[in-house]
Amino acid sequence: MAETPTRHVHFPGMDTTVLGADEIIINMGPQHPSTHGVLRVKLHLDGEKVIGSECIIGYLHRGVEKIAEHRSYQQFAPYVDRMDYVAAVSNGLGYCEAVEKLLEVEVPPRAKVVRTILTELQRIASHLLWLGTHALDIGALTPIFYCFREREEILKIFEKYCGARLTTHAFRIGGLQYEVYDGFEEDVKRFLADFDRKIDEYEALLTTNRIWVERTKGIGVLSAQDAIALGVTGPVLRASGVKWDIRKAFPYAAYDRYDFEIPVGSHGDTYDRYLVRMEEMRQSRRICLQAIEDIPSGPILGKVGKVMKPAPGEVYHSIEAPKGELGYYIVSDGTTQPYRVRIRPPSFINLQAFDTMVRGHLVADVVAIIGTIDIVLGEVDR
Amino acid sequence: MGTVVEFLKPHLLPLLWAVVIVAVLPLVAGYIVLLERKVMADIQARLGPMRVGPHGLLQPIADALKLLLKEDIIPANADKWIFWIAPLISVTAAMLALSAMPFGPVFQIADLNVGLLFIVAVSSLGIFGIVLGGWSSNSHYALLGALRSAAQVVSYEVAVGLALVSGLLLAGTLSMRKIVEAQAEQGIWFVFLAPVGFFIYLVAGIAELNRAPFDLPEAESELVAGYMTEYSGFRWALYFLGEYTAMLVVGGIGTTLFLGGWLRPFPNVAAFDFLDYLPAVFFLALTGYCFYRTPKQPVPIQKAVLGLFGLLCLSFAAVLGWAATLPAEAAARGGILGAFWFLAKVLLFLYSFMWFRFTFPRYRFDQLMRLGWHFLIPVSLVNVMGVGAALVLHRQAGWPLWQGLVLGTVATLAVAAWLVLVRSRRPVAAPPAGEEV
Amino acid sequence: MPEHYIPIFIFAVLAAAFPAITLIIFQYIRPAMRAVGAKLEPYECGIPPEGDARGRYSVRFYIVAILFVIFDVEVIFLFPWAVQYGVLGLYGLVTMFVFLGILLIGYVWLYRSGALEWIYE
Amino acid sequence: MADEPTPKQPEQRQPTPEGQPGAHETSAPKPAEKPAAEKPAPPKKDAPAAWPKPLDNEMVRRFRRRFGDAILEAVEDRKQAILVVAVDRLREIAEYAREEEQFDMLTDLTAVDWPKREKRFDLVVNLYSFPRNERLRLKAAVGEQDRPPSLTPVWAAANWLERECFDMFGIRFEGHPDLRRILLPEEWVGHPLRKDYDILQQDTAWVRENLGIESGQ
Repeated sequence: MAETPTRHVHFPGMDTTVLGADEIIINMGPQHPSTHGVLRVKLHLDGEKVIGSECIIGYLHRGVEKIAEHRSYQQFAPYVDRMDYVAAVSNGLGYCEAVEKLLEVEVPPRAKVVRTILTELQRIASHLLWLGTHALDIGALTPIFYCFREREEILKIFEKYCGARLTTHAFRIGGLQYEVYDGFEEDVKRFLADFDRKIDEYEALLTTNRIWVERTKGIGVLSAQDAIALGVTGPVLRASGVKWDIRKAFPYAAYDRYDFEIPVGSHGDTYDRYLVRMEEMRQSRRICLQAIEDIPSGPILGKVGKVMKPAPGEVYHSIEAPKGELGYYIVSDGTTQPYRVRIRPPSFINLQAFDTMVRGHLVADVVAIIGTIDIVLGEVDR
Repeated sequence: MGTVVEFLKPHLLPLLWAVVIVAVLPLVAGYIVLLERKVMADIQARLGPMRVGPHGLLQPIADALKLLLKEDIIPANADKWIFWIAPLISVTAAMLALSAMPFGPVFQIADLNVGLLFIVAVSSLGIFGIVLGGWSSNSHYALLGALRSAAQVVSYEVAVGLALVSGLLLAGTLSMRKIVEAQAEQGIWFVFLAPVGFFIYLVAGIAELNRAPFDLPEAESELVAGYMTEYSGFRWALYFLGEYTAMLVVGGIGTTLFLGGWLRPFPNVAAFDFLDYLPAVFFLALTGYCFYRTPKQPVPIQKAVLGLFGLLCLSFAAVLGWAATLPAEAAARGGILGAFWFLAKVLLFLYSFMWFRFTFPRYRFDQLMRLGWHFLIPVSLVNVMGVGAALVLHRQAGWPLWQGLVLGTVATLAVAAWLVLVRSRRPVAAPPAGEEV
Repeated sequence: MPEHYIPIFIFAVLAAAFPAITLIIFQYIRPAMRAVGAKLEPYECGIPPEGDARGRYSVRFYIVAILFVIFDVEVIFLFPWAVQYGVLGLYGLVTMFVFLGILLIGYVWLYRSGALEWIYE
Repeated sequence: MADEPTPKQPEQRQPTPEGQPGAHETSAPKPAEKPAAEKPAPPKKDAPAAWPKPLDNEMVRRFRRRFGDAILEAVEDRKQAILVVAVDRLREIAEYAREEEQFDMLTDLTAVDWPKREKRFDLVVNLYSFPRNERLRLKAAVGEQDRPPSLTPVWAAANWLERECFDMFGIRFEGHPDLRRILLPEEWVGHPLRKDYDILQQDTAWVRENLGIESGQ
């Protein structure tokens, strides 16, 4: 960490090594307005410059993986909603698909398409929340209200679909929990119809705003090499220039049926990550538009029994959650309860890159960088 | 006793005015907060305070009561005396600056011959309150906030001073009243003669106020609450009062020097005399709206409050209408209408402060310092030279004033553009090698 | 004109007394401070703070302070010049150009030496 | 697994009755130590116990050629490639996988506890290759006292993952730069994801001392 603080203030013609400030240790979090939950960051500062950092996590640890071992496959499904609680639908999709893979069950096409639509709406909702809070961290007070306005529309669709807004438990193993409600298509279409104008609205506030650009360009740079070495995934990886998206690499749900682009950044800085996520929202809208036009008819549930006893063995399945690769590694011993469920949380692993990104920046950038990684502590700590 | 009365006699009116300011200011600050919340709500597509009183009209009073009665916490390790006194310094300095502010030709506590200098000097004392408060709290966040605040205010003080000089060159006096009179004589507000100076004043003024986008000393997403972190209850409210009073002061200086103080728009054009009736009409419209909304309030108390507010507006309308009918020479006419216009212009300033706050992200500290030292100070230096040269060309060489000023402004803007180009070097991230799947 | 300052002095007393008196009066009205333990500690996001806050601070703040003294004095010199500018005329312009020119040279030196940069590499 | 005879088998294997997926199950001297999941259900019911199948492709052969005995087994489970490797050469194999086989990203690193096995933990390393768009899983059996090599020098991502593994299972990684608990408090006693750690169990002393409550239940 910061055992050897460099205390050089290079003021010309002066030996200033003796003038160095005392190293200050500041705790940000667990109770801080902008650590997005109960993250605790210990910062070693020279003046306002960060010379070292340490993330201290676990304040929200609930032992989700342990709980899984004591629940049946179906019983555990609602628990995953509580990990990334702003993207519960994505969590559920990952878990259901992993178990389906373990059971070797085929999901009917109708369920696949509806899953895709809901998951993409969830991605938009998650990115909207990110945008609002990230902008708030950097001091723009207004975008969050616009974002929440649109997010509300999505949550209303979820609520109408399954009765819950956040921890939805929208899917079940083998297909869907519920048939879509009457007017689902219209609701989604109405939301999508003018959503790109709403994105333009956010962009009008931020994209070319000089202060926003100065606050984000060149901040928290993560090179592609570093990103890969640190296992970073999702928008953070793509902003570093790696064109990789599980929806394309290992298509799941119904993603192979739709056209969409993977936005990539070139500098790996906070601004690029912002642009990548903004473009992802547009692409999500594009996927939804294609999917909503043509929802196949048919059953919504594949051939799964009431009692699920996967053959012994193991499976790793991952999806592209809004925050990155969300993986489930499930080991079955042939009983109704999973022997081991390992969840690969994107936030946890992306957060590991925080120290690399933050060094040499100022205190103000710390919040920008926490925001740009887009962590949810429920998922980091599980 | 008699001698004291004798001694105070010539100062009776200013004294009355002083008492009014001290008594009303907290209320005014409270309502500015309400206004800010309403403006914020409007910009953010929501309603803002709506619960306490009709349209939240009683919210400031409820807030004030709450803050007065809140538990008063002084941290154990704090320097008690300094902790106690620091918010008082902040408030007192800000209020004191109002003492030379000409709210109207008659509403002024003292017309000093060095008025502007006095106001600038006194209002910059407020920083002591912030620094001492931050230091005495013995908290990292508070200290960081205080130091940021000190460095920031000190840096932008220079730019503010230089911007003021460009206006002073045109006015030729430091007396606040005479500055306004100079604009009346010349028949033009100085903002049109020294636009660059006005702009620099506006930006640097916001920075001096520690307001967004320069609100780093209390940047809530970084420093929790900056220098106010350890303050709660009424002490915290005092800092707030100080901050909002300082907003009035900065708006007041800007109004006096650049926006013609208490003068109405086009003060010398008889064709615009109907503007004198505008204040009364404005308040009449407000009255009408209040009365229109009164029956629609759900609760009797809310009806009463809104009705009373309507009556208040009506009385304002009556006074302003009465003043407008007085002969032009009457002191009351100039005073009352002048106060309206002055406050209206100050509100314009306040609105722009709010507008900026809800539109812009926050600067980072080094960017803030760079903006101040690398941009505003050199530009304002050149601006002073430009205005000075234009005046000499006007007075000695007989050029029309506007020609010289346009030249000066263009030169200043050219320098500004050059500076922007020079400093647009950004830390560029090494583009990582892109990888494809 | 010292008598001009009498109202200001009285106003200053009023302005200082008003918040102080309110503070004192309400001290008796509001509930007494019952804070104990962590409530009395400086806020550091729920973690006991490490070290005293009043340590040595970055030298850059002192540099800014010194620069402020220099530049603000220049600005103060400009105020009387601006007031008397109508009288001084061309002479005033030339002298001030010389004065500001010297200031600008100093500014350029500071700029180039990096003293105005907040972060030194 | 249970049905295929793999050539290299360090210990004598017995087909486990419950068909546990531990790739190289060694039900030690077979005393009746309680099985992790008391479920003697014969797997014959779902007839095609198709997985795992032995895997033998070009990549596996390359690994075998390079490391010989250290590749204990190569199987495929639900179409996912798994290499079971010897833990003492894990680091080398990882380096080779990254450098030569282009598995440039460590997706995940975790463990599974099989308490009745002699080497009770399975260290599971999930790899991904960007150029080949392929996943590979390395598994290594680790005993309770073993100190498997840290993969942090190979993939920086392993840092926190190994800390989590240590936190939850008590596996001590050799050469890890900063092996501390990550999710649980530093002074916590016990490793919760071990099978013998009950779901209701907690470090009561810690809870009493630090939270000031009787129990966290």
